[in-house]
Amino acid sequence: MNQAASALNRFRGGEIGAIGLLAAFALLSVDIALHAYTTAYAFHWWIFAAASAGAIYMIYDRSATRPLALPPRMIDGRPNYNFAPVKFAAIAAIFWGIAGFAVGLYIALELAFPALNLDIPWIGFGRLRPLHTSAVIFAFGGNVLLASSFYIVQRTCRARLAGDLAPWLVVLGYNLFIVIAGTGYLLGITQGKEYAEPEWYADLWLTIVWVVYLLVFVATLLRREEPHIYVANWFFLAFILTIAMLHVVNNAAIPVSLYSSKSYVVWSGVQDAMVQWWYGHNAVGFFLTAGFLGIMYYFIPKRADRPIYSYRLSVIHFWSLIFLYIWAGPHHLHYTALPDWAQTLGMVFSVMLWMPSWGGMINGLMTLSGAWDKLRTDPVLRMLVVSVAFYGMSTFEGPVMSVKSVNSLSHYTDWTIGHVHSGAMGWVGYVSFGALYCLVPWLWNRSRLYSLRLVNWHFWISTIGIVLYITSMWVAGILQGLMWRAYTSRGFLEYSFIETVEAMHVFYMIRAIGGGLFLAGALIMAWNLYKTIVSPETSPLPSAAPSLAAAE
Amino acid sequence: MSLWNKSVIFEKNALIMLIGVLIVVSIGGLAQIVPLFYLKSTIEKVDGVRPYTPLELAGRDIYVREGCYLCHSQMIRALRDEVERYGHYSLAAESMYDHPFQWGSKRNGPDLARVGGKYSDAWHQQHFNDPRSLVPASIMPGYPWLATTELDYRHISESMNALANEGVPYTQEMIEKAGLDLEAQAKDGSAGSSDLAKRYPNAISRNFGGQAGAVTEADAVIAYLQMLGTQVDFKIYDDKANIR
Amino acid sequence: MSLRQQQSREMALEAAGGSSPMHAPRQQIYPQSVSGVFRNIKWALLVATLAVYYLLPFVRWHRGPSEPSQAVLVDLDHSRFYFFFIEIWPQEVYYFTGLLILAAMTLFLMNAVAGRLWCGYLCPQTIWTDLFLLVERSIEGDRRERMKAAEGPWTRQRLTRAVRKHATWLLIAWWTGGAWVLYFNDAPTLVRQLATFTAPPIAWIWIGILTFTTYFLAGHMREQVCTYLCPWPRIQAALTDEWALNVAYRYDRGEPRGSAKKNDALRLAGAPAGDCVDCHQCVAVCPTGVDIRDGLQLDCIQCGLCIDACDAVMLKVGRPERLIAYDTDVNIRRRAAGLPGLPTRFVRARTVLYAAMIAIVGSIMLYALTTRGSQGLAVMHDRNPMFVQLSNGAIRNAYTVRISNKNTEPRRFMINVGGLEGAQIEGIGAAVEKDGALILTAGPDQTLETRVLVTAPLNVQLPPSQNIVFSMVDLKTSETVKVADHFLAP
Amino acid sequence: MSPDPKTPVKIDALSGVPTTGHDWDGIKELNTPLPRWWVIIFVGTIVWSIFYVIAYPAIPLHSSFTKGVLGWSSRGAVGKDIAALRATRGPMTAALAKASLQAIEKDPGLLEFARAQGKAAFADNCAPCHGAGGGGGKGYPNLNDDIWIWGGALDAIFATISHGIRSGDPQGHDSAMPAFGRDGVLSKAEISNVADYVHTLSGQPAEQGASVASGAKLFAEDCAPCHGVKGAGNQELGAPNLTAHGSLYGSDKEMIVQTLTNGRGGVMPAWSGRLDLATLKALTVYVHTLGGGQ
Repeated sequence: MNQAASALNRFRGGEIGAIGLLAAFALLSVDIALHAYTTAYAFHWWIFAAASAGAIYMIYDRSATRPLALPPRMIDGRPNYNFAPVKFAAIAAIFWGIAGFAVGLYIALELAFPALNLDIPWIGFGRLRPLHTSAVIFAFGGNVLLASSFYIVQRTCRARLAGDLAPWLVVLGYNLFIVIAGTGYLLGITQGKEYAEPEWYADLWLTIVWVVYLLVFVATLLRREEPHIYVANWFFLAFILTIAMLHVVNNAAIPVSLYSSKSYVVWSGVQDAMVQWWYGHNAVGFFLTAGFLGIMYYFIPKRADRPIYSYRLSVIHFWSLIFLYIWAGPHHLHYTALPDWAQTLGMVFSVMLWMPSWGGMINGLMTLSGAWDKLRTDPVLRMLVVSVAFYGMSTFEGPVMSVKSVNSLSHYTDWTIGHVHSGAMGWVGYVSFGALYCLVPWLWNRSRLYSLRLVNWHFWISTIGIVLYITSMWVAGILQGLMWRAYTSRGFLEYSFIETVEAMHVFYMIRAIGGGLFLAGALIMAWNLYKTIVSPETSPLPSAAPSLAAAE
Repeated sequence: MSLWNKSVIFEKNALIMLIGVLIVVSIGGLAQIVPLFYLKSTIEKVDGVRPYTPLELAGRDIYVREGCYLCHSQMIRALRDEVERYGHYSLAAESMYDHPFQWGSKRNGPDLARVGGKYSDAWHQQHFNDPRSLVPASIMPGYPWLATTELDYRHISESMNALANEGVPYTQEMIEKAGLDLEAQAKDGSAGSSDLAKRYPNAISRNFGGQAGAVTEADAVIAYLQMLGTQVDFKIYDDKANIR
Repeated sequence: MSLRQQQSREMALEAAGGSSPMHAPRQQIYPQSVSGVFRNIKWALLVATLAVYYLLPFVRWHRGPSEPSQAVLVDLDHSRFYFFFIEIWPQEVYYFTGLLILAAMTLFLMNAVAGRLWCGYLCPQTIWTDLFLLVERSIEGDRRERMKAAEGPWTRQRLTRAVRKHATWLLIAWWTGGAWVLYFNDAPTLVRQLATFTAPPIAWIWIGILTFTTYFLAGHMREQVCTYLCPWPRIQAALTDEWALNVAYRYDRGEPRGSAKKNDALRLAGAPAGDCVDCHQCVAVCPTGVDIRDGLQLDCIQCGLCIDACDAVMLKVGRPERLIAYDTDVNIRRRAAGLPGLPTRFVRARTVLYAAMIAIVGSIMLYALTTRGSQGLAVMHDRNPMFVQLSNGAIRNAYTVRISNKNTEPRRFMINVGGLEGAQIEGIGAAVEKDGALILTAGPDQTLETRVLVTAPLNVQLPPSQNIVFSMVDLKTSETVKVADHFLAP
Repeated sequence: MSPDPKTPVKIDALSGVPTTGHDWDGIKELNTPLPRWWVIIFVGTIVWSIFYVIAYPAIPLHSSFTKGVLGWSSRGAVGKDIAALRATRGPMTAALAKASLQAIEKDPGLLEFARAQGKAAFADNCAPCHGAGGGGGKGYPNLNDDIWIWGGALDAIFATISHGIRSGDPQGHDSAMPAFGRDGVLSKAEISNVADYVHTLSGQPAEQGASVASGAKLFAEDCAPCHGVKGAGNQELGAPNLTAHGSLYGSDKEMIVQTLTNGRGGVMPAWSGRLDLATLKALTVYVHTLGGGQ
């Protein structure tokens, strides 16, 4: 009895509360699973139930071995950083990245060779494409953001991450959301909104996770030992907050029933279109731009060991970027049934966005002036620099494509796909790879990466991949746009639609080769990072050593 | 001087920055989204747009489920070649009951906004079964399981109820008779006492999927496709009145 | 410290002092004239590339009576691209993917061999800036004179010089824009139209845009394009490796720098003395205002002009040339460590890889270009109805067939259907039937659409879908294309 | 920002620019002013946007939105584009109106033009009944096959389109299949017999217990005047060929009985008042070249 009582005494208030909530949630999950209209939906609630049970077990198990008191925020006057959730997210990012690139390669091949759909429901293009986009944006990108934001906020605030269980809820909960969303797509559970395909229950779960993320982040900021908040954290804050707003509004839906996976979004038609692209464009603007700018603002100066080029530029470009970006959505709806006035606003704000976007590029690149020679010796820095160059290119191409007359040609074609991938592979991909190459040795206390040669190979291979991808998609898009609007000398449309599809075949093959090279590069990275983690040597890198290893 | 000094307040106080960011990122959305709800010109005044019949709605759910919107747009832009290729440019009114909208963003396949009535049912059936048996250069996946999977419409009235709560003008009667209406439409009006056509003007009922017996998913999808873009009569629609 | 750094430092110090400007004014760079090997190479490239750009539209190439006779022409109205003997149709635009890939790989290769060759010698920004600088120098004098004038008051002479300079710049810019539009229309005709003010408005608009961008970028933005705007320098810089040749200052030889006299004295005394006489000639001639002796930096476009400047000085002070020279990172490091330099390794994994890719893509393109058909055939099956039953019970399918003749003379083609024994083929409109096949005549550079009906023989068991093949034969050359389709039946 | 009074300003050794004095995990910030060109282009895009917003529809107001001083709208513009396209097609349209139908089919240019225009007009006007590709349906003839009720030659098609069938147009085709059953001309049994006979005309086997012979006799009396002795039909009278495979209303016996009992009289509108001559000719040529034209 005494033993049991003392065991109980070991629990903290938060842990008891968490166990209670989790138990209740597990019961609810089982109820829904038993009454679900479809087996696919039941499957998801069994996952929820299992996850809740697993979480309860983990909290219980941890309580037996952890020290009684909460981990101290400071040890010997130095911050006691909490890096365990960061490590988890970093590994998850590598895993999801490979998965997302692989699915992307497969659907690229499906477009070149449609027989690969195999007439199987789960792997048809329509179900795999959301899996690819979600896996690379939300699973890979999201985990990179979680890992780096939790790492950076601690180090630049010189404060331990707020919360005991909360950071784990964020990291594990977010990955649970990804599992639910991803398996849902394969099973045909989707609400049919691009980049926001997960159904209502997954959305609700993500909302909870995201609010906790915001709370953890802000609470850590409030704990900071530095008088000023570092610029990277401004971007992270704007990213977390705005994504919360976008997610909640865009996904507002009424479920058919508690026992049905199906829901209908409350917005309809033209208003839904506007809300969707307000969300969709700012998923790019805040998730893939603001968030990753936060990453850049830490890793480039850190890796180059140079000060940020211009504080003033960061102030101006931060505020103008977040103000202007949110207006740009309607440029996805040029010439549609969206009223002209909204289209005009979307276009002019996209054009005005050009310089604020480039503020980030200038700050990133000019930070390297004085450390330019390091590009020769440090392939990681090389990746970071090229990522910023790609950022500059796609944020120039974006405003160009938002101009109505250009958009009338480019929209609905593969030009858009090429544009997105020059941003996604070149900017988001490379800055993430750079961040991971920095983070992994730092987190695991390794003095260096397993092999810089392999980083070089990753870099050389994937640059060729990106070149193949982007050039083929540019030409494909422009060609298709021109063919659609081609007229014969007698004034009639020259090509039938299917002829324009036929013309895409060559490009789709080149694109698949490019995607394959990009994936190959990522596999090299995964191997390299794996070897870095398992290599026995542990002396920390002097310049970048965390002042103290995490206690857990 | 002053500008830089003032901006410091944000970076010294996380909560002020939080509020500042929230205000700054809210403006654009509010200015662009809210007027779409109150401006009368947003949705054109047209006759003929009605909510989906239960069968069409079930078909639309399948359309969403299979991710058709990822390759097919349902939005004919106000551009000369699109109007010539696909028909009259799409109106906002035509998708006003679409939760969510399915305008799409990429055309790996052609636009479907006015595909209704363009091809025969038989063509659609075979095209779903094996697209390349009809169009050798097609890159569309095959969907043979649609014709062999029975349509699950046990909860179709709940779906309509959810939509009704969102403002789709489904009456109580429509919701109650949903199952009957669905069967009636899929079986050429033969399923007993259904006033399908009364409740849903211009609803076509026939055996869309071409197979005897139970209602299949092919019935539903083809019924949905065959009504796309057919509701507005452009002979009486006034283009000039709805320029905006 | 480069000029840019100097200038930002001044501004920032001022800012710290109290008056806080929003932005930094730009400090003008006044590159000095120089002569030497690299300058000559650059002049040659400048003349060659500009000559190609300005004159190419006037090169004639006769293709036939109904075809344009301009060697290089982008005919947007008829969606054709002409390049000497090649004529590209819209569906063949995939060649441009090949060209883009080739261009990227060539740049990568150049980079692996000798760094920013593109930036220093070939980039339009560099070439036009060079041209504009030439104008500036010939009107306003060399570096010192220009700097002096800029510091002094606005005299009458300075004003007239400025007017002359900007007028000349605008003229060049205008001519640049004018040459651009000539690629999109018959050049002599357009020149006549422009001279008589009867050219289409779109031509004027494009000339206006290009006049502005040329004038603005080459006259005013200059090195700022390379330093801030262009993403290519970063990618290039990231793409070079330690074996690539780059313009570099040889520390081991140059340092410690000092006046020629002083260093000579030191040298005589056996004390360490560098070759660099600290004359700043390398900085004075630099178009981007960097000091190459500070090592590799992102502003450096590696044009080699500092090599020329330094060589001239070395000659004068009687020291060996190439204190500033193309060198590899490996050798710079080796020399710093007192080791002898190694010969440049041009054959490395990267150069071989890029060269191989260039060869592969190039040969694929060459193959595609030489074997490309001069005729096209597209077949579309009717979708509604998919087939019809005739009064005698026979099944018939209808197809829309479009043929294209990419040659410049009219041709006669025969269309046949294979794969369905005994099928009857019938053409509507332009097609003439002959011996169970269709004969079509297509004009030069034209597409022709016709409707083809295929009827299966009676009493043949037909599967729901039967593969058939349309073939199209040029009656003169027997060139053939085939397209597969289906014959559908109930 | 002017540097924090509490934090000492340091000058970055390499660039000579002062920092803001902060240090986050070893990262410092320079206090470099904004590049001028950046500010100029940024302001430039803003100024351009203001002009653009004034020129085009842009700002939502209380009950309307600013229309822009240029008066441009995407829907207005596409209307003009299409009108312009029509105008460029004008000469061809005029040529179409002038040429004879036979001449149109002989001239490849005119034919292509007529087919394209006919296709568009067909989709707008004819497809609702005859189907998108002229495939027809029950009661609506398939225009792709070689079965014609009122004739499939160019002139006959032109006449049918122009004046319609039972359309009220005085020049339209106007005859109807009598309702032999409803009007009491034939008894139910007789109708059944006739139906049995008609059923065999198109080469289908007779049904079990059919009295083909007596049906044939009745057919000769009541039907042959219009449909001909052998049932081959008469396009002058709009009497369908009963020996052909496939029939307008279906060819099973039940359908034939229904037809005999209640008669048939489908309606096709007259288009001559609604469509101009060129369009009528284009439609005629289009239908004729679908494949069934005689």
